[in-house]
Amino acid sequence: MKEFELFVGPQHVGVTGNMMYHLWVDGDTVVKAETHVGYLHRGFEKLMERRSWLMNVALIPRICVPEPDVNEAVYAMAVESLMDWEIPERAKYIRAMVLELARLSAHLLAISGYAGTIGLYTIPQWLIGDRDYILDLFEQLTGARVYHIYIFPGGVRWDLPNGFLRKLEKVLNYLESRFKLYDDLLFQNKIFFDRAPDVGVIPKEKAIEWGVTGPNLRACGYAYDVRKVDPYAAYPDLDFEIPHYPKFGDFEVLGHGCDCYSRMVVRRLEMEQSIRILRQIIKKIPDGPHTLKLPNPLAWKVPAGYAYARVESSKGEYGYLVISDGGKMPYRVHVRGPSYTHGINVIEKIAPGLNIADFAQTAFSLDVCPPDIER
Amino acid sequence: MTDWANILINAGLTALYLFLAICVGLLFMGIARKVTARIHNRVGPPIYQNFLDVGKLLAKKSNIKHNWIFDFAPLFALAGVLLALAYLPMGGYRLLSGDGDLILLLYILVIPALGFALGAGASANPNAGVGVMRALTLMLSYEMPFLLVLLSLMIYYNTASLTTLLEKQMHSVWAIDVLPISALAADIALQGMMMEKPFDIPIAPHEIASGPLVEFGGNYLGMLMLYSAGSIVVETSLFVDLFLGGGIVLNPAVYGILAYVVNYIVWFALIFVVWMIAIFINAVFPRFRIEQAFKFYWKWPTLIAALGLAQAYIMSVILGVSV
Amino acid sequence: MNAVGIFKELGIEYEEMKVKGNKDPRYRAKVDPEKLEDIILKFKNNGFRHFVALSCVDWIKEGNMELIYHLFSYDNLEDVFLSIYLPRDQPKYKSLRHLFPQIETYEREIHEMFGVEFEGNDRLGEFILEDWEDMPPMRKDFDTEKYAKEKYGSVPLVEEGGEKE
Amino acid sequence: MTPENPNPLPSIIPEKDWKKIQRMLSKRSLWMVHFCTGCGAMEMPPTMTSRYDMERFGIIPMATPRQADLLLVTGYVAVKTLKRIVRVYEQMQDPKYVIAFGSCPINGGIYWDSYNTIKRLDKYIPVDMYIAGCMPRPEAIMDAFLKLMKDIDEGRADGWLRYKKYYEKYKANQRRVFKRWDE
Amino acid sequence: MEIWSAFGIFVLVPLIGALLSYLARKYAVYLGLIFALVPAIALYPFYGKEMSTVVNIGVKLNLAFDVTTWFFMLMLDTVALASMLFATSYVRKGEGGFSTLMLLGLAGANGVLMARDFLTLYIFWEMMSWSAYILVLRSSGEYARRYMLFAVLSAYLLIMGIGIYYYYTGSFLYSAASGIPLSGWAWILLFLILGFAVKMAVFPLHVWAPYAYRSEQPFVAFLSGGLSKLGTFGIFMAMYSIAGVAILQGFGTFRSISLFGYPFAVLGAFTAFIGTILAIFQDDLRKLLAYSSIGQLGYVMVGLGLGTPLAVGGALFHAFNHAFFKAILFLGAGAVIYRTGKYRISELGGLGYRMPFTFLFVLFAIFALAGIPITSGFISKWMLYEAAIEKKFVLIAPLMLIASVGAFLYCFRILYGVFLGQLDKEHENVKEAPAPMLAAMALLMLPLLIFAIFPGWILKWINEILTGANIGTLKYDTYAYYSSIGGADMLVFWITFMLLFMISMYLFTRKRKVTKVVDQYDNYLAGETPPYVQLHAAHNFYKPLRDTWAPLLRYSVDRAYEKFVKFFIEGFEEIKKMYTENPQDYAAYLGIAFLIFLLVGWWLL
Repeated sequence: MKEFELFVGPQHVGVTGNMMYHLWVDGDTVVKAETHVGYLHRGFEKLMERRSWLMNVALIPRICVPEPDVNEAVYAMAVESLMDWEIPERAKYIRAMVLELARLSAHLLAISGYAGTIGLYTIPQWLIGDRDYILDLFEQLTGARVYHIYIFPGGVRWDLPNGFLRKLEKVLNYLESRFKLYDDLLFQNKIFFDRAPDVGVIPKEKAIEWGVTGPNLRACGYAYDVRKVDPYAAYPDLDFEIPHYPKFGDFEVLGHGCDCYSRMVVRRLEMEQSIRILRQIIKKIPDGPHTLKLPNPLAWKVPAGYAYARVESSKGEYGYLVISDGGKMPYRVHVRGPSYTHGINVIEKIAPGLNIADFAQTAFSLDVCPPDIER
Repeated sequence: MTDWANILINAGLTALYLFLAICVGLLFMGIARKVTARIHNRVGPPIYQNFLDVGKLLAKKSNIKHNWIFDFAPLFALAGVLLALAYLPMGGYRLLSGDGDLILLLYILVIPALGFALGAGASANPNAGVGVMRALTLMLSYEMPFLLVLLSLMIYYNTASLTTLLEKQMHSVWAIDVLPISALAADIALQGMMMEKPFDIPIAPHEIASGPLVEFGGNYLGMLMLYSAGSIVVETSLFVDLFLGGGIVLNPAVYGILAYVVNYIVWFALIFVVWMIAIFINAVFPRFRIEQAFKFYWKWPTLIAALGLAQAYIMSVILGVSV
Repeated sequence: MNAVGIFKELGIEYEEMKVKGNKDPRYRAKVDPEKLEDIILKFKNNGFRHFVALSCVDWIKEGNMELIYHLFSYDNLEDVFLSIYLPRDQPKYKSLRHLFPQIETYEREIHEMFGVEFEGNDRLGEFILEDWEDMPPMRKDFDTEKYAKEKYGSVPLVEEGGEKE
Repeated sequence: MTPENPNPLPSIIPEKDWKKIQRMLSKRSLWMVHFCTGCGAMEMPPTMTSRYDMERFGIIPMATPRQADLLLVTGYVAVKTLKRIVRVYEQMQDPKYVIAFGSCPINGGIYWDSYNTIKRLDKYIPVDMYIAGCMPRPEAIMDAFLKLMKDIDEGRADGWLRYKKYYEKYKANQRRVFKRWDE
Repeated sequence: MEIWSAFGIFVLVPLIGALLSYLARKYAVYLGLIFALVPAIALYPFYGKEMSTVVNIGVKLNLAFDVTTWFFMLMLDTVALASMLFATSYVRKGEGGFSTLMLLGLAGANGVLMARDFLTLYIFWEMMSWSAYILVLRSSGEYARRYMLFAVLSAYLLIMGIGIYYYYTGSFLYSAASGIPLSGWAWILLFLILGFAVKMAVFPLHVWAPYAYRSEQPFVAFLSGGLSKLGTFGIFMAMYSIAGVAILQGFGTFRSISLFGYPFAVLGAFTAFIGTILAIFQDDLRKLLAYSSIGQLGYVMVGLGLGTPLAVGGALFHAFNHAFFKAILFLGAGAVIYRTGKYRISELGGLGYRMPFTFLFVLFAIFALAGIPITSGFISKWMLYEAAIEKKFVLIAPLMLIASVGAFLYCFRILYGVFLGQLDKEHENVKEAPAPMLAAMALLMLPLLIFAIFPGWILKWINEILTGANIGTLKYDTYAYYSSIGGADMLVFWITFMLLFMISMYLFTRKRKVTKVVDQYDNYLAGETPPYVQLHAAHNFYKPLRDTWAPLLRYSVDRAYEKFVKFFIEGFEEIKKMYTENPQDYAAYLGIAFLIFLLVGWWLL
């Protein structure tokens, strides 16, 4: 009789997407938490076994809505591994560009969601408005705002349109000029300093063991990033830093790391790095074909074998294990989403002891994306 | 029989003022949405949007309730806030404030909140329970500086009656000129009283899904919206009455009906300014946690209010200034 | 010690997987289910502290289920895939959730989607699906199209005169 | 339960006009439930925020179904979610409207052969407005809002009446895909 | 010989009742009710009667009856009547002890009120104390020792005061007070006030109350509502009847407030604050109410300390209100405990839907406690605030005001935890409290409502008391009451409130829509549909607040006393040996302690 039960989600403002945290609360402290998922389960892995290698390209972006491009990239890389294809340099740069833009847009979404949980509604309004400029770029590049279906095995679907890089440069300049406003409003806000540090702490020594990846891991003080530890696309040629816990540059180091504050600041700094990478890409992008010469799309023969490809998404390590039996369709695809550990395992462990006022901000700061948990 | 005529005229005027106050409150909510939207780089809804919202809610075809105690919320909330409005001078018109003083008003202000809390509690939703707990804790927080502020005014002006307070301010200067420190503390307390950010903890939608409001819909929510419209006017107007002379610029005894019109306009402008300050702060701050809010209020604003009280005490008791 | 060294020390045969795009080497090895726990522990103690995923593959023709334990080392920058094979008709294995906590979640999913029993995991049960009565859907012999047509296609329309699609 | 009493008070406004006023009010103040049922919810933030700003039309997200009039079923509906959607829909108060997003609630869309998504939403709850496309752009969503407003104005958005009328049938259909909580 | 009839009715009748119910155990509860009914009804003809006499029953008892006595008897006898009425359903049938002791206590209390010399006072005081002690012992067991220790402490302090009084005057008569030097008055008043303050549970002498209030609820209602008012009466008599305003003013004044009374006022304000803060954090319903009692009587102490007409009037009025609303609250708690057997707030919940009348009575009592203007509880609080503010006390006024805000917090905790929120499965078949219980609460509720509309009626009595004690007069008329800085008119308030309430009703109940009553589980659960869910958020209700207060809450008077005792136990093995469980030993220690006190008293003089 001590605790009451609180359902955060699926129909709740304080949840990222469609999932549910079942909390047992005493007073206003969470005693126990259980994550429930499956509200978005469509059986992707099953459906992919029923579609040809190329048809799957259209299906997979739908696995993670806020950042669909990583799915395309990682699937393409896995198929290329099986096919033993080396894609053209230009395609690599374009892929890196698309992925960085996707990261920017996902981080803008994550920060705005987070700011919403601590009640700062101006930030979401501004950031999502600004994010639309990135979506406009995508639209120009791919024809769609959200599901781009642009990267596919062998390269990218088509070359950059005329004047795209100039427009990209403009958008980057605009975004950079906006960062100061975000800092004034959120990242240097006194109440943010009061609320975020040392909230939702993942124990540093356990972070890797628990499978924490991406910005959440970097907020714990590990400078691990798939772009560095297992580089792909054009990243080996690009110069960028991995922002991680005490290296916050101009931002104050508050708290002891692994907390909401570090996670958000890491994301904020990563946006700067993304812009830096994009600038380099604009300068360095080579000419050449944007894709390989592909065989007949209806009759791809993919050699039997196992392939694993991974990409750094805005949420962490995103990987596909693709198994082919030499047929027209994949025999098995297993999607390893970063939220799988963050959303279930990590949050169930760090929630006890949290104030219910801090639960939403912890969940949002982990940037859990339910569709890549249940697929 | 002149007495009865007087009473009837007063009652009619009071009803008019109450009606106007609710309209002003709804308008203010609309303006707040518009202003916030502009801060957000948006167009925002039309400023009469909240009239439509209330109309829609009252016209909804079905309601639910959990039990009979659930009805307490809309009834007590609206009746209580109207009662509080009736005891508050608006635009220089005293309404009933001659028949009750600040302490009575302070306790009348509790009636709607308590009714609301009862209804919310009767919904059996834990979100509502936690929301009310937060609201009450917040109340304990902001009342500390606010009571000190009230005390400093009552000590300085040596009255607990709002009518007398206004009269004294009309004949000398506004209280904000003599007690600026208290006014500052009062404005900080006002932010909590109006539950604007950083103190909108009781209704935090991300945390407790709009808290006490969680189970109210349709008619019930419409009534509660009227209540919150009224309470905006109560709170801003209380500040204006206490510190800005209630907006009285013309003495009604001299200028008659003209004074009432002009004072009403000035009063409106002043509560608008007070409301806008709250809205601007609201737009650029995240929210505190409840214990942070409590600590904040019992630290800085209380200190400021205590300074203000000391000032009033020194001026009135030791220096013997009498207004 | 890197992965190759460990494999050699333990006397396990391994193969290198093809990688294009990413740079790190990936090793795949088939191991004895009895020894898996010790092998994972060995890897864990040698820098492979990041448990990436646990995947399950239903090899219907061969009649077995493959469980792939996937580890990564941030020190050596290597991936290791350890496969075990279980009989398909009654797949049963012990839970390894004490090694890495997220294994628990993977086991819950594989239990639901493939019907593999994990002894020692008390949270097996409804996880992603709800009110599910058919066979585990990720098994190869489950025909999702037929199921969907039967289950959802047969629901009648509601409006007056509504018939089956 | 209080029996419905259509016109207990002598009203200044004739019943017909009253209905009209009511429709006029409810179309100008559609409050939607904050429920991201599927991936279409991704285009909701842009629709809500500074670029498209649906608050212009008085549409704002509400935290709980009790307060809301409009349910957006944003995209495909997994069976587990359908149960929650029905629950939320039944908790909403009349008049209430449903907009279904994207191709998936119309015919299953890209998940036509998935074992876990229902293919036609209107077999389980009445739908007042569909938006085609995957995923619908904010402009399309705004257009749907405006069309729904028009429908409300003209009395065509009567999903909530249909749900009452065919309640048993809807319930029977729901029971075919999930276990209802109230039995 | 009207005084004989007064003595007979108010003291002897309960005594006879006590005897009878002891003998006729089978009908004890009904006998108790009848014998409590007699003084309560007989009180009304006695209004305005002034008389005094000496009754010789071996010892000479100086008795008198005036409006003060009458006023306090009104509270005590009505509360006793309600408690006995309540007890007819509450106490096991065929048990004589409860009625006997209650009636003994009542007789003692009435005797205290009528006594006009210290000896009589002491006899009746002990009668009341011991019957209360045994009643506490009946159900709280070990905690009764705490109560007894403080009761004995109270008695000693009284004896000290009386002894010094006798030293100066050579008489026990109240009226004999003349020619006592100021220093003598200081000691007399100090001891007397402290002795009576124990009964009122003023900080830091309050630690017995939370434990004693665990006993049978009808008795606790009488203890908290009735007997604690004897403390109020005693302090009022000591300060304003025996000593008088002139002597108090003789101690020097601080803004025309006696310097002697002022510290007590500050102490009262602190008590109000601390009692309230502690009450907020209680999960035990009875303990919460106990701390609330401590807090509320702190207000009374403030009024008595300040000594202006408004303050003393407010104190008397507040004591009156407190007697009634706190009795309702304890009886309501009793009804809940009777029906559910539970007293932890977090284990209850939703009972308001099953026990609507109990809920309503408790709700009104809480309105009175919180000072909502719908009940008379507001008026007494108003008087106390204005008394502090008009004299510009910047320490007392904020403490009192913030304590009253704190009162809303624990009030809501009672309402939400017990009556609102989720109705537990276990309690789904709980029935409304039995009729006698409801009748008892209704009886107590009446004055709270009547005097909210017609405050003039009760202010008239209070005014008579104040004039009698030469304190001054109040400004009031039938519906309104004034201070020098403000005033309020309850008639206007009620008419406006009713009108506005009707407007709200009209807006709210316009038909055209269906209002459906839904189950408590058809609730906003974020769309989830669990079959059963624990929704009651009452445990650790004010946890955030508690966390912020935690560093301060570590320091409690309770613990200080325990440490004190421990220190002695550790320091002196001898004392540890003496610290046995044998009550006879205690009696011996009490005797020794009495001697020590006497010696200290001699030394002081």
